[in-house]
Amino acid sequence: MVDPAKQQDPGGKRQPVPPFPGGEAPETLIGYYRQMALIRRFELTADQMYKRAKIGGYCHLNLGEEASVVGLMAALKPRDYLFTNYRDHGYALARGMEAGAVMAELFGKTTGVSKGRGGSMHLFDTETRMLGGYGIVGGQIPPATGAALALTYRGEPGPEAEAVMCQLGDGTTNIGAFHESLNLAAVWHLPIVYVIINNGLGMATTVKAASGEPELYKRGCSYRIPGERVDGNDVLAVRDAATRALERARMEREPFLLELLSSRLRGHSVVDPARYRSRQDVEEAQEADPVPAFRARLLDSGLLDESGAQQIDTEARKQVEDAVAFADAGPDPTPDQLFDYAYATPVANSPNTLPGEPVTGIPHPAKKEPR
Amino acid sequence: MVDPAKQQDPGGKRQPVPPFPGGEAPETLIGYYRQMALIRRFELTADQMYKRAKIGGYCHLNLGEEASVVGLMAALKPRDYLFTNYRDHGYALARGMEAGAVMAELFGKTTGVSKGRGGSMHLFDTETRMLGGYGIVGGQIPPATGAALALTYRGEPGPEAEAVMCQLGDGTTNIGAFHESLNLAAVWHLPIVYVIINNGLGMATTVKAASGEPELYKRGCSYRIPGERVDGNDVLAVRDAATRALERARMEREPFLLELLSSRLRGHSVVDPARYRSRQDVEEAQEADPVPAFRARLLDSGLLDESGAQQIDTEARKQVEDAVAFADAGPDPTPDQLFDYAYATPVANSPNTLPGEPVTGIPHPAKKEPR
Amino acid sequence: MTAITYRQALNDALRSELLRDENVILLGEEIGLFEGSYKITAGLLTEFGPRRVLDTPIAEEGFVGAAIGAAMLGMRPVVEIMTLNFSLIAIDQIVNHAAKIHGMFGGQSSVPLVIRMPGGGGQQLAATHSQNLEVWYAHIPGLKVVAPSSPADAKALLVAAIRDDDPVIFLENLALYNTQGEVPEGNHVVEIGKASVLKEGRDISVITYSRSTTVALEVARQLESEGIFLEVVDLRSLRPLDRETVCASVRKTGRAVVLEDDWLSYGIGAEISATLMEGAFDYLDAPVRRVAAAEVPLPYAKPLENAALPTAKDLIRVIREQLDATGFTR
Amino acid sequence: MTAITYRQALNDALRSELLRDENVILLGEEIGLFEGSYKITAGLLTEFGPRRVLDTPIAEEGFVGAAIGAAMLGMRPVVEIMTLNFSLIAIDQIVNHAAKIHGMFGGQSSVPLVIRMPGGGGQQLAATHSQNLEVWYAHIPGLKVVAPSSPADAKALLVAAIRDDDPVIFLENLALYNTQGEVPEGNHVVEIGKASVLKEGRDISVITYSRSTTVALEVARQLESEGIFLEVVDLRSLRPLDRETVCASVRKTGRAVVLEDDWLSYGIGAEISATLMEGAFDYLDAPVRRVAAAEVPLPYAKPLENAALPTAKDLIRVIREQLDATGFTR
Ligand SMILES: Cc1ncc(C[n+]2csc(CCOP(=O)(O)OP(=O)(O)O)c2C)c(N)n1
Ligand SMILES: Cc1ncc(C[n+]2csc(CCOP(=O)(O)OP(=O)(O)O)c2C)c(N)n1
Ligand SMILES: [Mg+2]
Ligand SMILES: [Mg+2]
Repeated sequence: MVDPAKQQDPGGKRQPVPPFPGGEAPETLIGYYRQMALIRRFELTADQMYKRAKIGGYCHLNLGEEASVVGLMAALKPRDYLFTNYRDHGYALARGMEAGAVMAELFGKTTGVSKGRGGSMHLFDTETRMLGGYGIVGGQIPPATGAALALTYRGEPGPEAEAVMCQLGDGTTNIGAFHESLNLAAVWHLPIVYVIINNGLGMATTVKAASGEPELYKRGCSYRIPGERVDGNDVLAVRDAATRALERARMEREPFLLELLSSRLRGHSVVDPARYRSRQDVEEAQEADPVPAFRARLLDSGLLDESGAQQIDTEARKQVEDAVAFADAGPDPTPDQLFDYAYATPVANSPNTLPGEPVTGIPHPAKKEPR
Repeated sequence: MVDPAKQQDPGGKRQPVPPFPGGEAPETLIGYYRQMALIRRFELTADQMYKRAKIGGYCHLNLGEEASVVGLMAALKPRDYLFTNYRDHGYALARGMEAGAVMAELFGKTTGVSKGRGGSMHLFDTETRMLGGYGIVGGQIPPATGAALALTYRGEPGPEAEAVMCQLGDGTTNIGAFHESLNLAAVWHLPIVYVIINNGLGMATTVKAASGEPELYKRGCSYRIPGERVDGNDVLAVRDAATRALERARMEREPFLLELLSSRLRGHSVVDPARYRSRQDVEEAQEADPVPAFRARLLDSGLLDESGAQQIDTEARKQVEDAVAFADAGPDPTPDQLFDYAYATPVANSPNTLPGEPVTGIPHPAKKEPR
Repeated sequence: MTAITYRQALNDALRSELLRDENVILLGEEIGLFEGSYKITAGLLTEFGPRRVLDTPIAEEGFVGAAIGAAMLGMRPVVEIMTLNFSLIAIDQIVNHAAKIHGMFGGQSSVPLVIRMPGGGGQQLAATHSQNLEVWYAHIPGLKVVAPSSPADAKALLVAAIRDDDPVIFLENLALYNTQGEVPEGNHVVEIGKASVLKEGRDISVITYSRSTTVALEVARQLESEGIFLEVVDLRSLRPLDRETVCASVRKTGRAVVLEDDWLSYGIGAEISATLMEGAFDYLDAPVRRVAAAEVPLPYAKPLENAALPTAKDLIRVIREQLDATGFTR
Repeated sequence: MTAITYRQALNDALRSELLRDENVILLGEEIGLFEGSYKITAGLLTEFGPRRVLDTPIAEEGFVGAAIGAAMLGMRPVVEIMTLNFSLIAIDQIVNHAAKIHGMFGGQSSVPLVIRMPGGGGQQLAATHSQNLEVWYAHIPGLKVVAPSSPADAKALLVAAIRDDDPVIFLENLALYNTQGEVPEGNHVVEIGKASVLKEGRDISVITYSRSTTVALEVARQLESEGIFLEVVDLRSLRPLDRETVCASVRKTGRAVVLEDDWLSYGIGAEISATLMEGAFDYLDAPVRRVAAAEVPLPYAKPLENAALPTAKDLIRVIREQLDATGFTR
C-alpha cells in the first residue's frame, strides 16, 4: 500500500497539479490533508491489526476514498445526520469520533463507539450524529430517508435547517431499497442527499456489468431527483458539490443524488487479494491516489512545506498508535453483559438464558403435587 | 356499470370517431370487439357472482381496461409468455383460455384453470403460456424477467423468437422488485416487454402522489430501457406499440417499457365502492370507456351494423352464461385432495396431517418396552 | 364499559395516541383517503391531516425502513402493513435493522416503532394472502410481538406498543376485526410479555392466541355443559413468551392442547409444547397435542380451505382424545 | 474414498451437475470472477463460461425471482445467496412465489430451483451477518429444506436438490466449509427427507443438524471414554422432517437433548421437542432439553459471541444434568 510520506515525489507520471482557488483558507486546506492522512494511516493500521487478529469479522477500508470522505464531511454540519454503509471508518473519524474509540470498536472493546457490539461495519455515535454504518447492502437507505422525514416534523426549511446525508456504494444502486427510498424522498420532498461512492466495483463486479445506467448520478431520473457526478479524488469539488446539495435539502427540502468517482486501492475487504483486477487497473488506481496528490498540491502551492507535511504525517501516525494503545487497553465485554441492550423498555419474561440453561424454573424430577 | 349494448348512442359527449387506418382486416377489428365485449360481460358477471357469494376472496376486474388487454394480447404470439398481476381475467380470456374454465376458477372448482387452488388472482395455463396472475404487488416481475432469461438459453434472436410480456400496474412501479428486475433485464439483454397499465390509481392513491416520475414510461431511464406511452383505450395503438416492443425483444433481445393510459371504471376490487373518487373523475372515466367507443367506431366505419354488433353482444352474454353454467356444474375439490400438489417430486416424510391429527404414529398410552 | 369491535378498539387506540403525543404518526398504504384496506384508520386522515397520517406508495421495504429512521430520531411511527404477507418485502428492514439497531449499536438508539398487520386465512384469499407467519417474528430477539385476541387487549396492547421504545410487531387477524367485546374506558393497561388465563378450568388447558382464542372460548362454553372444564390461556404476547403462566396452568390441569392457526411444523405450538416439556413434564398425564393448520399453501377453494384450517370440531376431538387417553372421569 | 472439504464437496456437486445437465445454471453475486465469497464456485466460470455461471448485480429479490421464472421454463438454476442473512431481501420471492407456484396453480408448473446459502455465527460478523434463520424456511410448505453436516451429505444432497423438481433451500454453515470428510466416489445418493443416525448409542440421544453435528460427534467421542454412549441423530432435512427416526432413537435411549445453533425460542429444537412430546412421551425418563443460542442480536465482540453461542461444554453439562436427573449408572 502506498504510504503518502513515501510518495512525495511520484515522478513523471503525476498530473500537473492545479493551484487552489482563491478564498480557501490555508488552515482549512491543511486540515483536509490532516484528516486524509489520519484516515490513510488508520486504515493501513486496521489492515495490520486484522492480520494480527486484533480485529475480526469483515473489515472494509476507505483506502482511495479519503478525498471523498473528507470532502463530504467538510460539507456536513454538526447538526446534520449521517448514515453510511459498512465501509465507514473514515466517516467516523472525519465526523469527529475519537480514533481511539473507533479502533476500540474494531477491537471489540466496551470503549468502542458501539461498545464492541457492532464492530467495523457498525460504527455509531449519537453525539456526532453518525447514525450507523450498516452491513446489509442498501439497508441504510430507507432509515436515512426516514430520518429526513423526521426532520420535516421538527423544523422549518432554511439555511439553519438540519439535513441527512446517506452514503452508499455503486453496486448498491441496483437494489430495491435504493429505488423505494429515492422515490419516497421525491414524493415526500425530503431534505436528504444520497451520495454514491463510485469506486468502480461492488466486490469484483464492475459498474457496467451491474447497472443498466452506469452513469449513476443519472439514476435519480426515475424520481425527478437531480444528480451530479464529481471527481471523488478532488476534496474541494466534493465538498462544494455536497454543500450545494445539502443547501438544496435545507432550503427547498428536496433530495439530491451525488456521485463521486474514486478508486478502491485494495481488495473489497482486508481479506480480499483482488486477483480479479488487472495490473493496469491497479496501477491507474494507485496513480490517482488522492492522498499523495493532495499532499503534493499543498506543497506545490506553497501552503505547506515538506517538513510541515511530514509533521502531519507523523502526527497521524502518532494518533493512530495512540488509538491502538487506547483500544488495547480497553476492557473486553464480559458474558454477564450479554443481555444489557436486549430491550430499551424492559418487559416481563424477557428471555435471558445462556446456552443450555433451562427455560423454566421447574427442576426435574419435580415434586408432583397430587391433583 | 356501462353495458355496451345500451351505449350505442352516447350522444353529444362522444369525441369524433377516427376512421380505421387502411389495411386492417375487418374480421380482425370485429374480433377485437368480440373480445372486448366478452371481457366486459365476463367482468360484469363476475361482479354479480361475487355478490351472490359464488366467488370469494379478492376479485379485481378489468373494466375500463378492455382495449389495453385486447390490444396487448393481439400483439402477443402464442409462443410468447405472459405474466400479469391479480387483475387478470381479461388477459386469460383474450389469451384464449375457455371462459368456463376461468369462471370455474373464480368459483373454486376443480375444473378451473388453476384447479380451484388459485382463484381470481391466480389464473394460470400452461397451454396458452399465461404463467400466472400474481397477487403480491410486483411479485410477477422477477419471475417474468427470469422467464426471459430462460428464453435466451433455448433459441436465437430473430423474428420467430419467443418473448415475454410482463404486465403491472402504475402503483407497482414504486416497489423494489420493479427496479431490480428492469435492471437485470437491461444488463442481461432480455427479450421482455414490461407493460404498465396506468389506470391512474393504485387503490385510491394517484400516480402523482406515489411516483416521483409520474410519466411512468420514462422510468426505464435508470436502466437505459426505452419507453413509450400509448392511449390504452385505443386497441390498435396498443397492439402496434406492443408489437414493436416485442419485435425489439425478439430481434435485438432488449427490454422495453410500455405505458398504457386507461381508466378503472369501478373500485379497486369488487368490494370497493370507491367513495374517494370525485364525481368528475368517474364521469370522465365513463366517457372514455373503450368498449362502447370501439363499438361505435366499428358502426361509424360501416364495418359492422347495429344488428351485427348486437349479435356479438348477445354472443358474449351467452358465452358468459355458459361459462357460469360450466363453472356451476364443476365439482368442488374435496378434502382428500388437499395434499395433491404438495410437491412436484415426492419425498419421504412429507407432512400430510389434517388439523388435530397426531404427527407421529405413536399412540398414548404406549406400551413401553423395557430398556 | 361498552362493547365495541376489535376494529373500533384499534381505531380508538390510534386516535388517543395521536392526540396524546405529537410524535406519533401513522404510515401505510391506503390508510388515509381509503381509510385502510380494513378501515382500521377510518376518520384519522380527516381528523389529523396528512402530516400525521401518511399514505405511502407501494414500497413496503421503503416505508417500513423510513419509519425505522424516523423512530431513531424520536418519532413514534405506527406502520400498517396491509397484510402480514406483504411484510416479507419489508422483512430485511424489520429483522436486520429494527430488531438490531438497539443492541448492535450498544444501546445508543432505540426504535420506538409499531408495525400493525393482519394475518390469517379463512377468507379465500389464497396461498399468498392467507399466511400466519407470526412464528417468524416471535423467533427474533430485539422484537416484541403481540397478538391480542379481544377488543380490550387490542386497545390496551396497541397503546402499550406505541409507548414502548422497542419495535413491536402488532399482529391482528382478518377474522377478528368484527368481533365485539367490552373495552374498559380510559387507561386500561396491559403489559407486553404477559399471558392471560381467560377462563379457569381444572381438566385440560387450551393454550392459544389471537383468533384461535375465540374458538377455544367457544369450545370451553360448549364442553362445560358436558362437565368438562377447560382452562383457556391466551398467550397475547408471543415474544416475550410468558412461559410461567402457561406451565402453571398445565401443572394444574395435567393436560394440554395448543390451538394455533399457523402451520404445524415449527409453528408457535412447537415452542409451547417444548416449553411444557421442560416446565410441566412431571405433571403431564398425556403428551401435549397441537391443533394447527395443514401444511399446504392454502388453497382458494372453500372446501379445501376449510379442510386445511383448524376448527372448533378439531379442537373438541383432540380434547376428547386427550381425556380418553388419561382415563378422565367427570 | 478420499477426504475432501465440505467446500470441495459442494464444488464437485455443482461441477458434476453442470456437466450432466445443460439446464443447470448458477446465479449469484460474485460467484464468477470472484469465485464466490466463500469460494464454493471456484473454477466454474472458467470451465463453463458466463452463460452457465452468471454474476448478478446486488439484487437478491430480482435474481432469486428471476431464477424462479427461469425454473418455470425448465431451467434448473442453482442460486447462491452470499449469506442467509441477505435472503431476507429475497424472501418474498422464495416464500410467496417459489413455495406457492406449484400448489397455487394446481400443479401446472414446478420450480426446480436450489437456493444455497451459508448461515451461522461465530465469525464475529455481528448481528446482521450471523443469523440462523433456518426455522423460517423449515416452517414453509412448498419448500424443501436441507442442512447437511458432512462433505459426503453436502455433495449427495446438493445433487439430490438439483435433480428435485421443487424449490430446495440448501443451508450451509460458514464454520463447515473447511471441515474434512470422506466422500464416496460417483453416485452416492441421499434422499431428501431422511435423518441419519450418525452414531449409535444407548444412553442419550443428541438430535442436531448442520454445524452442531460436528460438535455432537466430538462430545460423543469424548464421553464414550467415560462410558457414556450418545446416539447422534443428524436431521439433515429440516423439511420434510424425519420424525420417525428422531422418535425411534429416543424411544430407545429414553433421554434427549437437542443441540442447535439458532435462537432458542421458536427454533428448530422446539419442533424436535414437541415431536418427542408426541412420539416418545411414554419413553422419556426426563424432559427433552435444548441447547441453543442466547436470544440477543449476536454481538461482534468475541467474548460476547462466545457466551451467546452453544458449545461442546454446554452440551456436556446438559447431558450430565439429564443423566443425573434420571439416576444414570454406567
Ligand atoms: C443485501 C446484501 N447483499 C450482499 C451483501 C454482500 N456485499 C457486501 S459489500 C458488497 C458490494 C457492495 O458494493 P458497493 O455498493 O459498490 O460498495 P463498496 O463495497 O464498493 O464500497 C456485497 C455484495 C450484503 N452485505 N448485503
Ligand atoms: C406487496 C404488496 N403490497 C400491497 C398489496 C395490496 N395491493 C393490492 S393491489 C394494490 C394496488 C396496486 O395498484 P396498481 O399497481 O396501480 O395496479 P391496479 O390495481 O391499479 O391494477 C395494493 C396496494 C399487495 N397485494 N402486495
Ligand atoms: Mg463500489
Ligand atoms: Mg393502477
